[in-house]
Amino acid sequence: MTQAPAIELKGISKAFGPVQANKDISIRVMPGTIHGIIGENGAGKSTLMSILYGFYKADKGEIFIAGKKVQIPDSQAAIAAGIGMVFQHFKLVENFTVLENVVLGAEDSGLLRPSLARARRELKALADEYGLNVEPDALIEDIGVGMQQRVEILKALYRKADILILDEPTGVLTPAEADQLFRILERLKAEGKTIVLITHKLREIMDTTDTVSVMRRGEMTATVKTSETDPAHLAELMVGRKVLLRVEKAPAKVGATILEVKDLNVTDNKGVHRLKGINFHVKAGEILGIAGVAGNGQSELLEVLGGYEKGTGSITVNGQAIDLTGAHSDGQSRRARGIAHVPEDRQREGLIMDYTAWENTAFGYHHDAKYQRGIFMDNAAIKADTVEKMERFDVRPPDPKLAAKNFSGGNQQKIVLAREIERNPDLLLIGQPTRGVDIGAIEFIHQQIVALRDQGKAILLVSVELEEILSLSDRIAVMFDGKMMGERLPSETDEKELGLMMAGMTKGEAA
Amino acid sequence: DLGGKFDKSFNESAFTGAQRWADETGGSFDEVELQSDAQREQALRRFAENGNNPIVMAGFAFATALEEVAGDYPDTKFTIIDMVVDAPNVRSVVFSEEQGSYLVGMAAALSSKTGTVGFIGGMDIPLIRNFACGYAQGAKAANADVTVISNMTGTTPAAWNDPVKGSELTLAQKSQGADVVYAAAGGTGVGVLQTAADNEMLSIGVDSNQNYLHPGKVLTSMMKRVDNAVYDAFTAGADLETGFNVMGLANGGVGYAMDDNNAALFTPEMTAAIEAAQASIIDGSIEVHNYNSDETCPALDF
Amino acid sequence: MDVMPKWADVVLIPLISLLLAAILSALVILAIGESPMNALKIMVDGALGSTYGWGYTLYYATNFIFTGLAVSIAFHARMFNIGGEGQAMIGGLGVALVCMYVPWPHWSLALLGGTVAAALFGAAWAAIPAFLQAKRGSHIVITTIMFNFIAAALLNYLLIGALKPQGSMEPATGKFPEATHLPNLHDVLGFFGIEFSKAAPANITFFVAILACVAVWALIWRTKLGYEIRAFGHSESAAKYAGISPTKIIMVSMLISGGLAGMMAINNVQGEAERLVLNAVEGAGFIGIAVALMGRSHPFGVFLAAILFGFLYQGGAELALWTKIPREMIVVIQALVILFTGALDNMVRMPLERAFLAAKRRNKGAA
Amino acid sequence: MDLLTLLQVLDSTMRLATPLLLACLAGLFSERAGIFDIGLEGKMLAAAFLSAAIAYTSGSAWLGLLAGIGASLVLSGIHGLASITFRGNQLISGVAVNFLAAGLTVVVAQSWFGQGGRTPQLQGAARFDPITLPFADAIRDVPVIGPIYYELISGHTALVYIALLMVPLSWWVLYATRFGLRLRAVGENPAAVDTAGVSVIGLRYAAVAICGVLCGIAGAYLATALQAGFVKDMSAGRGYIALAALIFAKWRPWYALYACLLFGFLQALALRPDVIEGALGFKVNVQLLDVLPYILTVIILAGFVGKAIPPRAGGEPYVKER
Ligand SMILES: Nc1ncnc2c1ncn2[C@@H]1O[C@H](COP(=O)(O)OP(=O)(O)OP(=O)(O)O)[C@@H](O)[C@H]1O
Ligand SMILES: Nc1ncnc2c1ncn2[C@@H]1O[C@H](COP(=O)(O)OP(=O)(O)OP(=O)(O)O)[C@@H](O)[C@H]1O
Ligand SMILES: [Mg+2]
Ligand SMILES: [Mg+2]
Repeated sequence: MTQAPAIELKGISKAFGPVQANKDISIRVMPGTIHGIIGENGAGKSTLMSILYGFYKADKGEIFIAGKKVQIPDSQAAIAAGIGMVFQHFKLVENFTVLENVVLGAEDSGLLRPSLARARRELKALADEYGLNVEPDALIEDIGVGMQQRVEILKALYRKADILILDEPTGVLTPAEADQLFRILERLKAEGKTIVLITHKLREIMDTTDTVSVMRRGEMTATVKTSETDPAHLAELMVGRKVLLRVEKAPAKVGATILEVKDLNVTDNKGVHRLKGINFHVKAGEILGIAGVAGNGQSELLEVLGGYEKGTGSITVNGQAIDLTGAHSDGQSRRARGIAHVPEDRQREGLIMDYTAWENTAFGYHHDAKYQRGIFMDNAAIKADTVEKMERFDVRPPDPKLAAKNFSGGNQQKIVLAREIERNPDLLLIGQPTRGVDIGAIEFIHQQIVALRDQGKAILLVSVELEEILSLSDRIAVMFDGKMMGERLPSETDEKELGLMMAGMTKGEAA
Repeated sequence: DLGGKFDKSFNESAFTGAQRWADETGGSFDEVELQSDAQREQALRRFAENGNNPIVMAGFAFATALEEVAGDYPDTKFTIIDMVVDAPNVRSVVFSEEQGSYLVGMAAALSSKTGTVGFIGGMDIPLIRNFACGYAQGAKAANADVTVISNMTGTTPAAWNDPVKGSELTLAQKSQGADVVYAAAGGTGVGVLQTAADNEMLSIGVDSNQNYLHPGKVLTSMMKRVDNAVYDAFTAGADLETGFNVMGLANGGVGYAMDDNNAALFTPEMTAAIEAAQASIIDGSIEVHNYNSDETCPALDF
Repeated sequence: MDVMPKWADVVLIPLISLLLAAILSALVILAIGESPMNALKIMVDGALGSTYGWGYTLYYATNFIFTGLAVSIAFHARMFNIGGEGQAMIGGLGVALVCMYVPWPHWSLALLGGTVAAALFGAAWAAIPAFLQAKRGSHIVITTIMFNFIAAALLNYLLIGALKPQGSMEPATGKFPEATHLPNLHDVLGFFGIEFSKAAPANITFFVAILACVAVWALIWRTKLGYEIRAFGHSESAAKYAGISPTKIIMVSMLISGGLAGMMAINNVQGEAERLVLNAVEGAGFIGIAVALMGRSHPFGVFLAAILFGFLYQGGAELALWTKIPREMIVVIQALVILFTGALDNMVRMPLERAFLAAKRRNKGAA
Repeated sequence: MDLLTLLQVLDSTMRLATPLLLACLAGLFSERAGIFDIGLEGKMLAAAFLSAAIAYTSGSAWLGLLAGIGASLVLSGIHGLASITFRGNQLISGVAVNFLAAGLTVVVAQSWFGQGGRTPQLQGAARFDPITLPFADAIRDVPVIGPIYYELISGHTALVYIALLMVPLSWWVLYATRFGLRLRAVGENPAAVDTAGVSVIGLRYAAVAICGVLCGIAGAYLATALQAGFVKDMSAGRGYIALAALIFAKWRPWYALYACLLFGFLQALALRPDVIEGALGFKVNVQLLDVLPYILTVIILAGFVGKAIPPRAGGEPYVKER
């Protein structure tokens, strides 16, 4: 067919300071299709789409919408061109109502009241049409992420978008919510709207898209018809070499119970009940994987165990009770008890981004005797130690004096892992070990985790990536709404069942 | 002193004195206005080293600095006003403000219709209390059952320079019934006189003759002839005779200002009474109590 | 990779910023009909032309080193201690009390006592804002400003009351006893046979200040505490993860900060005035902010910046003495320095970074 | 304390609260848009000087007012440049602005009028005169309401009434207009405003400009209405009190009014030791009265009067690309 593409990008380039996020990218998307974009973290997917939406300005390149060349200096222009975008991190005003957020920037007149009135009517209509029900007067901070995402979609539709960009929309959704989202996307597509879907999940690509583009290191490496490809092939396109998506590991040689958690409760400083009577245990030589949609209490669990969130109940490590509220409820005393912790967010917690690699190597262990010389810290010793670790974990570049922020995501993660694993702890807490890490580094990291388990250490693994959970864990527990939904053995379960549990349902209910 | 050269009052009067000398003799003088205490000593030394002679300091706050410096420059002559520094090359000039204040106090009491008169001081220090004390004595002497309200603007040097507060205080005193107010408050007084004029009150200026500021609305001014002191010092030049000297009514060091700006405000009786008092203070038959002698005041308590 | 070489960050940028500030200042001086050149000459002669001038320059510099270090420490913990003014005032109170009521046998002991008292009092004055920040999250900028006002009032109250000698006109304490007077640079350097003006107020405290610089450097970059302070300053969330207590860091760093600010008092109160007067601090607390900014919160940088501001201060005094340029001109210059080295830092940085980046790219291309 | 005295105290409360209120609202607009501003003090001071200077030379208080606003706007521009365009530290920029104003006003005043950093006294039309509201004299003698109307409500300068009008106006702008919605949004989450197709920079500059105008009026009020001329440092810390009031008011216009009235009342009271002594029956130390507003502020900040949550994006420059 000789119809003009809904979107055509020609030679888009974008650099952030030293980082070349997009290199000379060209892509065409036909109207009335769903187009997928995949690629490692940091490959440049969000950057590219943000440019299309006028959030970032491209250094070079041209944009054509429905065949016409357009300038998109800012989001206003993009909106005018009929483009809507749902960002990876929502762009909502927390303490505004749904209605105010929808209206913001799309008001009819200087006065607010008429605009709000109209928005209320149209929201009603849209809700009926697409089943996008939301409470117009609810505050954003009071509604769940699923709802917030609806608000973002409504914002786009309210602005009459016929091109809709979604950046990793399902990361925060339960499988059920995700399915509903895809039904909505199908309906939009049926109406002739064009949809661009950024995701990491190969299955979603296979199920929903018509065409798919692959990005690597800021470049567009391929664009293929979904019907003519398969996951393995896509993965290879992403990383540039064959990768095994599954981890080889010997069956676990389980030993004594290391970690025992009984009736653990956590209420955060806003008074929200985050953990509701959690019970579980981890034995030496096994990996307990905790699955669940982000925000169902996994983070809080790691924080209490790591010693920087207070809780009630009982936690014992090697049979000794852990202080959950008193003077010894801090990271220092946890480490003293042989608990090591690779936090979920390395950039906010695991590392001081402005510290050098060597300073970060002592981070959390800076009280260790081996790092002291009299009243001063023995920086020489720390540096020596760092060189050795970088060596063993093949951190690139192996330069102890480089600031953490200047290492790439995967290498930052390796620095944290090296620091925590090298302590050979009895218990390793590890959250989202491969988030923001490309598949090459994933292999390495997974091997390290398994190796530690085989040394007879207890490992508590928290991840939102079901595949990771399934391939690493010896036992799997699912968390939902601050509670344990139950335990399964990897051999006896599948993504479908876990997905239901993550949505708070058991097999029975679903059927 | 701290409070600014053009406070229309103490410092300004010192400056006019110097200016007068310069104009008449064509001589020249360096002058500096200080923001901070640390600079006092520095300024003195620099002027001394620069060969300025004599050096005149308006303000008691120089005393400590001068004690330091005087010794190091034996052949430079210094004059300090409002404070006594005992050194061979220093001339200390103090004024008996209580006497002048006594007279304007009488004037205030005599021209008050409400029988309440006010005093607004600058920074709360003994010197200013002496003004207030003399004023109160005079007022009481003229009319035994007059009430005297007294406020100090503040406790920092900023109090010499806070016209906003000055005028609020004036209004506050007005609302307590005062219809004549005496401002001994440097730059703050500007606000006092202004507000008094705006609110059909009479005001009394201080240090230099401030009658002209609001003709017909300033009752009079308590003249403290700092200008003369400075002028004399400069004219005497290097052979200025040092030591301690008091400027009072007797030697025209203080007095009350009469000119055609305020002539209309004085009845003959008033003038008579005040002149009489002045005479008997000079011949000693009236003894005006000096607050600084014992830090107490018979007519007013602080 | 960092975009710019280190030297550009620590040397080039401050220099350019200073230059801009200087140019604008010159324009202002021109505008009020004076000659910038002449003004500069007077400032340089007056501040650096004689040991006497140096004596004043170093005297002011000493004040600024203490307040500058105080602000720096707080900066490292990402806190903005704008209360150096008040802390230094109260530090002065401490010095005054020990000097007046303790019979010191010798100045060396008096110096020791004065230092301790100054530090303690200054720290105490920083304690409440620190505590409120740590426990109640009250914005430390506002609270410390408020404490400046409160300190001033407290000092007035004491200086026109309890501490004022009978009959004295001034709100000030009497002179401290002979034994507490500190040797000034004339005596100290004279001991080594170096000729130095007798009249200038710079005194042995200058060396205490240098010691303080070294101590702070060691504390920040060589001790666990410093490591934790900087970590907290860079990322509170990471600090929590590592088991570093925010409360502890906020309290400790603010106490040290207040202590350093307070220690300024041994210079201006015990060393120079030898009595406690009102507004003895004269804005040094605020200048500390500029000094810390220019010095990039590094003790050595602070030292250099403090000398620069000492020069500005003394030079400014000379300006006021010998020209019609009012003393406030110096406040203007300070303002411009703070503006360009602090707030408008990026105005210089951004173009520079682009330049360096372009240069790098070109080299890459060549290679 | 009889009615009349009370009225007089309240009357002076009004006068003292006015500059606070204007500055407080100024800060409110700025901070609601995410730009912290401790430079209110400096803006007021600069405005006070230039308004007095121009009022004196032109003989018109209104021209003075315009000039004052102009001066304040220039400083706002600097603050905007530093904190919006160049993403500088807003606190430091504010400090610099305060220094700049404190210095420049005196330097310029000195070289302009040669009167030691003050302007000459303003006479007649160069000042804002009190306005006697209609019937004020007529009903003056009606008991209670008469004096209230005459003493308290009537007889203030135009600027006082303008300041009072600013309160409902600000409220309306913030909560009933498109501009207000966007302004509040940009202080909470600039990215949301940006992706909604509205210029963050534009909004923030607008807010900073409004802040400048209001500070300008505040300064002009000090020099040409409350006083008859400029003297150095005449803003005397009012900018900081206004900030405190702003926090006290939790960044809301009506609360701002109450907070400023409270602080104004404290200041007015500090001028009436006699009243306090009458009320309490013992002498209260002057210094204590003077610092009462500051101590109160600290107590408020300590959160004993309810937690005050500033706009979420407050103080943070909007950085898209690191
Ligand atoms: N926010 C940022 N600001 C500046 N530079 C960044 C930023 N994030 C990443 N970088 C730099 O961009 C480069 C690529 O980062 P990124 O995290 O995308 O690496 P990556 O492609 O994921 O590589 P890896 O496979 O090691 O994770 C790195 O050099 C990193 O230092
Ligand atoms: N605002 C920014 N400033 C500086 N660097 C940035 C910025 N945004 C992204 N980068 C860098 O640009 C590169 C591409 O980032 P981008 O977010 O487009 O990757 P992505 O493919 O969306 O990754 P992810 O799958 O994690 O979303 C990365 O190195 C990232 O660190
Ligand atoms: Mg992305
Ligand atoms: Mg990465």
